[in-house]
Amino acid sequence: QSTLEQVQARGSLLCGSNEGLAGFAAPDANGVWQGFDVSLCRAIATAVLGDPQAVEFVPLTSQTRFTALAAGEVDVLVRNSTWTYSRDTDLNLDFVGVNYYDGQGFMVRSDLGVSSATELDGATVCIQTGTTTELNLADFFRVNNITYEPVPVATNAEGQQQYLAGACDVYTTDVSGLAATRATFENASEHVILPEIVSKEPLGPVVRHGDNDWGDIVRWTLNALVAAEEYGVTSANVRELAAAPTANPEINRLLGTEGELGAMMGLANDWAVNVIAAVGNYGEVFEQNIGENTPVGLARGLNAQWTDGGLLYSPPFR
Amino acid sequence: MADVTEPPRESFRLSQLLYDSRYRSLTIQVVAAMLIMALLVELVDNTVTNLAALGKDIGFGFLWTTAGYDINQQLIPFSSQDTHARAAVVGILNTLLVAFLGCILATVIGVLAGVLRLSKNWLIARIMTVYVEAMRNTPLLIWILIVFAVMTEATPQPREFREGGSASMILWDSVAISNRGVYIPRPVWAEGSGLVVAVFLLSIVGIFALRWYARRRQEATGQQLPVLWISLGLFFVPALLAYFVMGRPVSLEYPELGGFNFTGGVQIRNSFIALWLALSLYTSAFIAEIVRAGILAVSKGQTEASFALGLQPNRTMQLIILPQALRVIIPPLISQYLNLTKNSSLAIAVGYMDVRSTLGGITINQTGRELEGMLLLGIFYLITSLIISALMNLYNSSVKLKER
Amino acid sequence: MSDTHAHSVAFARDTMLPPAPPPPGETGAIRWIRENLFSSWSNGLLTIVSIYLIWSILSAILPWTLQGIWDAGSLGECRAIRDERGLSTAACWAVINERWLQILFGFYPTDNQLLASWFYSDELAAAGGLEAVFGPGSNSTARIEFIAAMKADIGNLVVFFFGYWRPLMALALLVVAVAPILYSSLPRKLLWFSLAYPFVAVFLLWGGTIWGPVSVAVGLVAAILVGRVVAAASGALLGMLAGIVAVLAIFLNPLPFADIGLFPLLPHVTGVLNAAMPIGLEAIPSDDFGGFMLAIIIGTSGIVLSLPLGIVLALGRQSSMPLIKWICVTFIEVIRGVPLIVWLFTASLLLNYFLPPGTNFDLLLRVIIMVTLFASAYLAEVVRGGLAALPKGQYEAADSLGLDYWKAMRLIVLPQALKISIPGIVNTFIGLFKDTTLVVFIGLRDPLGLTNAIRATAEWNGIYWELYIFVGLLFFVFCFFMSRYSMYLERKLQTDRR
Amino acid sequence: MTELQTPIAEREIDRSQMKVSDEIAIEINNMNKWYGTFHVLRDINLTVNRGERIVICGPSGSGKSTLIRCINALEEHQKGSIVVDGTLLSNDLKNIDKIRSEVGMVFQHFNLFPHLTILENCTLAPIWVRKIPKREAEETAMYFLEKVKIPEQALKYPGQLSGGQQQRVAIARSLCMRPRIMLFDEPTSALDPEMIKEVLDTMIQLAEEGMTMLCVTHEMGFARSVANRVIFMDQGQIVEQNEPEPFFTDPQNERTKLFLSQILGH
Amino acid sequence: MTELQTPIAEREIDRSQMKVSDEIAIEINNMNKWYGTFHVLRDINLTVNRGERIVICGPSGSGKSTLIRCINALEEHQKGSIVVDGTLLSNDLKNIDKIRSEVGMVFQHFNLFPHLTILENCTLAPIWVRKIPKREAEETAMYFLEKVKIPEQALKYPGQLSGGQQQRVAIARSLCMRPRIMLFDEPTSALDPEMIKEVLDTMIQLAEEGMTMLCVTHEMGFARSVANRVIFMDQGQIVEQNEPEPFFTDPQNERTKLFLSQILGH
Ligand SMILES: Nc1ncnc2c1ncn2[C@@H]1O[C@H](COP(=O)(O)OP(=O)(O)OP(=O)(O)O)[C@@H](O)[C@H]1O
Ligand SMILES: Nc1ncnc2c1ncn2[C@@H]1O[C@H](COP(=O)(O)OP(=O)(O)OP(=O)(O)O)[C@@H](O)[C@H]1O
Ligand SMILES: [Mg+2]
Ligand SMILES: [Mg+2]
Repeated sequence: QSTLEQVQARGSLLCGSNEGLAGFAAPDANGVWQGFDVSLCRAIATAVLGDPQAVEFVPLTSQTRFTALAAGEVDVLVRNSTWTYSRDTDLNLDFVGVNYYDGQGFMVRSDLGVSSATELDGATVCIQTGTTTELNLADFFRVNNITYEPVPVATNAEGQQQYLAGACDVYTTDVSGLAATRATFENASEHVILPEIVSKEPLGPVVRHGDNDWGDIVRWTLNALVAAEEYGVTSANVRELAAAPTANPEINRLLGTEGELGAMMGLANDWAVNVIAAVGNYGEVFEQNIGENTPVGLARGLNAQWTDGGLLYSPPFR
Repeated sequence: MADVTEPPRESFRLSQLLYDSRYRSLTIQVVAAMLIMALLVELVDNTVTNLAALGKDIGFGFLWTTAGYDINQQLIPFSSQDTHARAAVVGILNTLLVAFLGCILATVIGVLAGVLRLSKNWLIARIMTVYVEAMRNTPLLIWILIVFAVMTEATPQPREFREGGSASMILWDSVAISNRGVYIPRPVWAEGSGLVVAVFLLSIVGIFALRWYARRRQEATGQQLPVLWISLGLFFVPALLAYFVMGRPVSLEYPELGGFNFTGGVQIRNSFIALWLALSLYTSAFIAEIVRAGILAVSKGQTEASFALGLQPNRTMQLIILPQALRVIIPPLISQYLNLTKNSSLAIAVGYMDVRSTLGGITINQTGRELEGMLLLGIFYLITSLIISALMNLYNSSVKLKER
Repeated sequence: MSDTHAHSVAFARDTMLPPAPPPPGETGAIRWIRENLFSSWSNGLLTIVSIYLIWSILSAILPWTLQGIWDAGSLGECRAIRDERGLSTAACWAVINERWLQILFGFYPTDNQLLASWFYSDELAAAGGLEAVFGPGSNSTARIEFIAAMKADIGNLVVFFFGYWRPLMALALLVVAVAPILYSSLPRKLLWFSLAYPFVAVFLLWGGTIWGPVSVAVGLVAAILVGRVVAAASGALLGMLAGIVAVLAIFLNPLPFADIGLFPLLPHVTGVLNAAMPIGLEAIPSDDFGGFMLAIIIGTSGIVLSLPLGIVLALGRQSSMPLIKWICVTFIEVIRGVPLIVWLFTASLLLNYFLPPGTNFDLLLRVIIMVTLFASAYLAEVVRGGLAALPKGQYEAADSLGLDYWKAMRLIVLPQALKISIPGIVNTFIGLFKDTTLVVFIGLRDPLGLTNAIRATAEWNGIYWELYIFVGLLFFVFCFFMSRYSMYLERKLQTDRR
Repeated sequence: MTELQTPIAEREIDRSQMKVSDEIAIEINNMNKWYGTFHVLRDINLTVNRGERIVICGPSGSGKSTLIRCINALEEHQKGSIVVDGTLLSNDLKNIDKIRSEVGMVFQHFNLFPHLTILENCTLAPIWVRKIPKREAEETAMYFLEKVKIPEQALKYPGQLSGGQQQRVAIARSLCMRPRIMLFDEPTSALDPEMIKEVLDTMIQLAEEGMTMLCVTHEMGFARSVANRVIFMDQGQIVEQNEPEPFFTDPQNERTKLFLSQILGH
Repeated sequence: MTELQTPIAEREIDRSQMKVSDEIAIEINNMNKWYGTFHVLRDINLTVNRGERIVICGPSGSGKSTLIRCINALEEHQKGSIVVDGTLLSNDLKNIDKIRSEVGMVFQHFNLFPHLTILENCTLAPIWVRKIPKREAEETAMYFLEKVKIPEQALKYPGQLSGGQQQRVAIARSLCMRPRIMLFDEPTSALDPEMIKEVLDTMIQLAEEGMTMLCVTHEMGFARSVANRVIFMDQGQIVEQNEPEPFFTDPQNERTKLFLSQILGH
């Protein structure tokens, strides 16, 4: 039974998610999940099942996430996981795309007067265990020949507590995570994120190795969001654009008014329409959850469309 | 009825397998063995199939690859370039360290609380009851988190120790209690310090000799020496004398605030302290109950008999009550030690790098070898437990009261 | 009588002395204080030190607790209110006020239809009626908004009692089911309910069609019947075997080539029944379970399920058959030698490896399985103690009456041994219940996990004490009363035995 | 020791009923038993006819209990044969079951089931072993409880009864299985003097009804007035056996004499 | 009750040694004691001369144990005075210590120290309280163990001894402190009849050697043959005292009569 059939039979998507990272994935007071990663899950659910709410979020710790996916406890893992060589090959996972280009950074109090990570000799660094950041950190300090004292923490919340209490001078994780964390501080302005980005952290959805059809669906759902932004398709205008073929054949193929692209993946022809109507295009998702007007306040940066000098580049829908 | 002298030789019938007491248990055992084998085969087969489906194999080679991560508390040197195996050893040592110190502290607090719970002083007895009940009836994890939160939230940051900061070091500027841990001076051994250490060791030997001598003397003459005071004197005076005579060769390196942190001295990390304290406090409540029960188990008649013989209360405690109570106390006490050791795996809550966090946590996560990692981890705990319970059995059989 | 001489004077009393009151200072509060607080100067010192200790602890905690702020939307608001009131220290109980339901039940969904149709009928009508809001075609986002608004309006208490009636009812029935086991004065008929309770609880908590639990129960009963029939015909041993085979036949896939996985027969039966008579509750997936409820579910099912296993292990450990004994000892020692948290990680990381390919059950179920195995090892030791406490004469009397091993166990030995073991079982349960907090490490949302989730939100970022204290108190109250109960039982057993 | 003055003599004992038939109830041939390497029972030969009442006595540790426990298969013997009511006691569980349901046993410490009422104690085995309907089992139980004179205690628990009453319940419990042979292992030695009488009375009554009985006891009054035969055991062997009168008045073996002088001498 | 037939009579008791001197060993004046508000001892007046052997009897709960425990300062009294061997029993710890080392006490339940051998039980107090060298203490201990006729048990543990032997060890243990006064609190009531004899013999021997003894006991044989005086207590008061013969044959007080008729009547 393929994953797609399983999902359809079950009527809901099992989406491995973070246990709580503001802006990316966190349940609100009513237990409804919100966030950037969450939106991708909802998009996939819409594509496959037509209902953005038909998702079960399975919170996974950084330690359990890959095993959970490999064991089939979740259908797809969207939990700011870094795409690395060994994970892709040795762990038998398939990263099907990048929904956020990230890099590991450092956050310190501004009154420490530190302006570069290389000045952190002897500092105490809070770090989440079981992540690539741990390895990057070790590498960075070793290469720069400076010392540090790691304070391992299990969750972002704990890291934040330690950092704010001053139990560590530096908090390191992906810059997006840093920003998200800083956003919740009482005095966000008293903390700076240092300019060094010590690693490439392409975060993306993961599926099981060998689950190719399912991987296609996840990959192209993500691509659809990106492409929609590129072509100016938004949640507001998508129904209108989908009503009849437009002048732009790319849009037509994306929205199913031309060709039978949906059927190739075993989906309805208007799957992308539903997705965009339900969650919006990539830009909308970004702005709603982590954009500059949100408490997280991230700039698009690398995550801008290639047309705007970013890295987002959807292969053509044809 | 004919004379039956010998049971008639009957030939073996199949039903005997079930209805003959000689064969029945054999049958059952064979069936059980087959079932267990089948279960094991099934498990192994499933595992192999599942692993194959995931494209994994079983192997312990990962232990010899570079770990890549750093560990803050290391009893043996370790850097991120060392192997996973060494990281596991670092973790094991950390586990054993916190377990060992935890057992000691828990015993001290537990004995104190247990004895005080029996105090004639109503107030003290009540306070201890409250303490014991609060500890025993709340999950250990909550205590660990609370102690950790106290350590991080209620103690000053290192930067508070700067000029104009609100915190200052204690004990003549030698100890700093911060929310990153407690920094204490580190002894620096200069030339000649060997002698001081030697003198110190000798005086400890001397203390034992003294005790032995005091015993002999008492047996011979009945005279008792004030062993405690002489021992105390022996403990301090010769070493101090040697210290000054040798021109104070041992100096202390005091922790100093430099850069981000204190430098110099020895740092006892918060995570360690929190885990250690919480484990000790929690376990001490159980130990207190054990001690109390042990003392209560010695009947009142024993005390009365001792008093009637003219023994003083403290001698009664030393010679009559404690030796008897200990027999009752030690076995459950050791199983509490076992619990404490196992509970030290909750280090995960405070980021203390014990064996579960290194081998069972980061290593598994970095290498994806959960099967092998968990297996090794389980074996480590199992061996530790078995050793501790073997010691317990040894003790039990050695102190068993002689009965008719 | 000091003037009398022992040798010459015989003495006989002609009037008896009446009892006299003790001299002053020998009774009353003064004596009490003297005896209990100041019986010696060291005791007096201790008293003074303790009074100082109590005072300093209370003076640190009480103002903070009592001046706590109950009404605020976020930690920031709390701080503002505190400063406004000019307090130096104040707890922010508002977080408990807002989130206590979540700490109790996690993300277990409330029965919104019920709430809406009872308490919100006008607004429901305005929104287009039940069908429009909750029906199949309803716009999910709008529905969520409707529910949020409703809950905010009717208040947490109403939501607690009516929205969570399913877990509450399960809990209430649990009390009913456990009562006849703990109090032998209650009618024995109630034990039948105790037997049925697991199925009732599963249905209430997980919902779905009622035919699921019903057909499982019927299947089990059928298997037991088969076992008894065979046992009556050809002995207990064969009967048990037959029972086990029947269970396997009913519940597991009997045909290795039919690739339908677990429970091949039941889903079809259930499906048919459900189609014919659709009775059921809204199905709720295990992922939504959380909070204190999760601790109770894991703890209770762990103990209940581990009891039979623990008894079997204890009997096995006492067995005269070396192989059986050896197997049981190994199992018990291995389980007890390794910390629960390692077993939990095993459950979450490894258990699926050991199961047939394709089987997959949710984390909660796996945790319950692991906790059950874990508790059974501890229970085995408790039950073994009970078995050992039985005099040998009981076994001999049973033998001499011609009862076979299983009948002797069931009718004579176990009823007595288990009764002796109840305090131990309760203590094991307390331990297990406290240990359920460890599931937070494998991503289940127990109360502690929820404190993390709550702190992950912007409003309550940085709040610890209030949450820890609340969760700690929840556990304390529960465990304290249980431990008192087990002490009471112990005392009662002691006097019973005399 | 006060056994000789026990009040049995006060009661008219009707020996007319106590006929001994020619059928053999128990036949023990060359039976030997070891505990580990300790030879507890040595070459025991004993034939008990139906209706016989045999008292076994002997010093402590002489193997009396072991002997009667072997008859009930509570202990295994290693050599020789035991045939009870025509059934050979072997390793065959069916035979063991058969023998146990023919043979009732009363222990020194009663061994009542404390969690069951008196009535339930008595009906348990009939219901579960003989598969008799509950109603019927209860009727039988009440019949025997009346026989031992405590029908009014039927709904109490053993813990609420005195020792003598408990022992009588134990006897009734055995009788409910309608055994053809009763074994008693020092049934009165754990009782206070007043209660001994009650139990002995019950046992005498049983004897009068013709029950085959093997009784380990030092109640010489009982032996004299009821037994057909007294067996003296020492060091695992049957040293002497005889009818009660000659046994007590004119013991042949030295050891028997010594023993009798001890227990009767005080 | 079989006390009157206890085998004391069999033994020739040598009363010639049992002289009573004029020195006062214990003097109790108007002593009162309360447990809370319960008045256990009421106006006790008692003078014991050196060498006197006093038996105290009375119904259960009459305060016998309490009285002799007060003499040993195991219980505090609230009014009146107790002077032992010229030392006033007050709150002064030194006096208490002095009195305790002069007065030996033997308990109903022996209270031997189970973790020490018999020898260690006997040498413990001499070594730690009297500060006697171990060798010497052991010699004394063996002397007294021989006196109570169990020297061969010296290296065993109390758990390995019978009750009678244990009680004799307890007596020897007290004697090792060379007390001038011995208190016995029902020393034989926890023992089986055969063992009572052993212990009583030992006590008689002590009496013969002129030890001052206060003994709570119901062994009337012992009282008759050894005591100088029998004291009867009831409701915390001394109701009657007299020499044994007149006490038993001609009690004055109603209560005494009642009590004696009860314990002797059987
Ligand atoms: N389970 C056993 N294992 C080893 N030896 C045993 C066992 N049971 C009894 N014995 C020994 O076998 C011998 C006979 O025991 P048995 O109980 O039959 O004696 P008895 O004549 O009934 O004595 P008593 O009058 O004390 O009941 C004794 O020496 C006893 O120590
Ligand atoms: N510690 C105590 N607290 C309160 N009351 C006590 C205490 N000890 C004894 N009593 C009461 O004091 C009274 C006298 O007790 P005591 O033990 O002296 O009696 P006794 O004459 O020795 O009786 P027995 O023959 O049963 O030993 C009894 O009523 C008893 O209940
Ligand atoms: Mg016997
Ligand atoms: Mg008394």
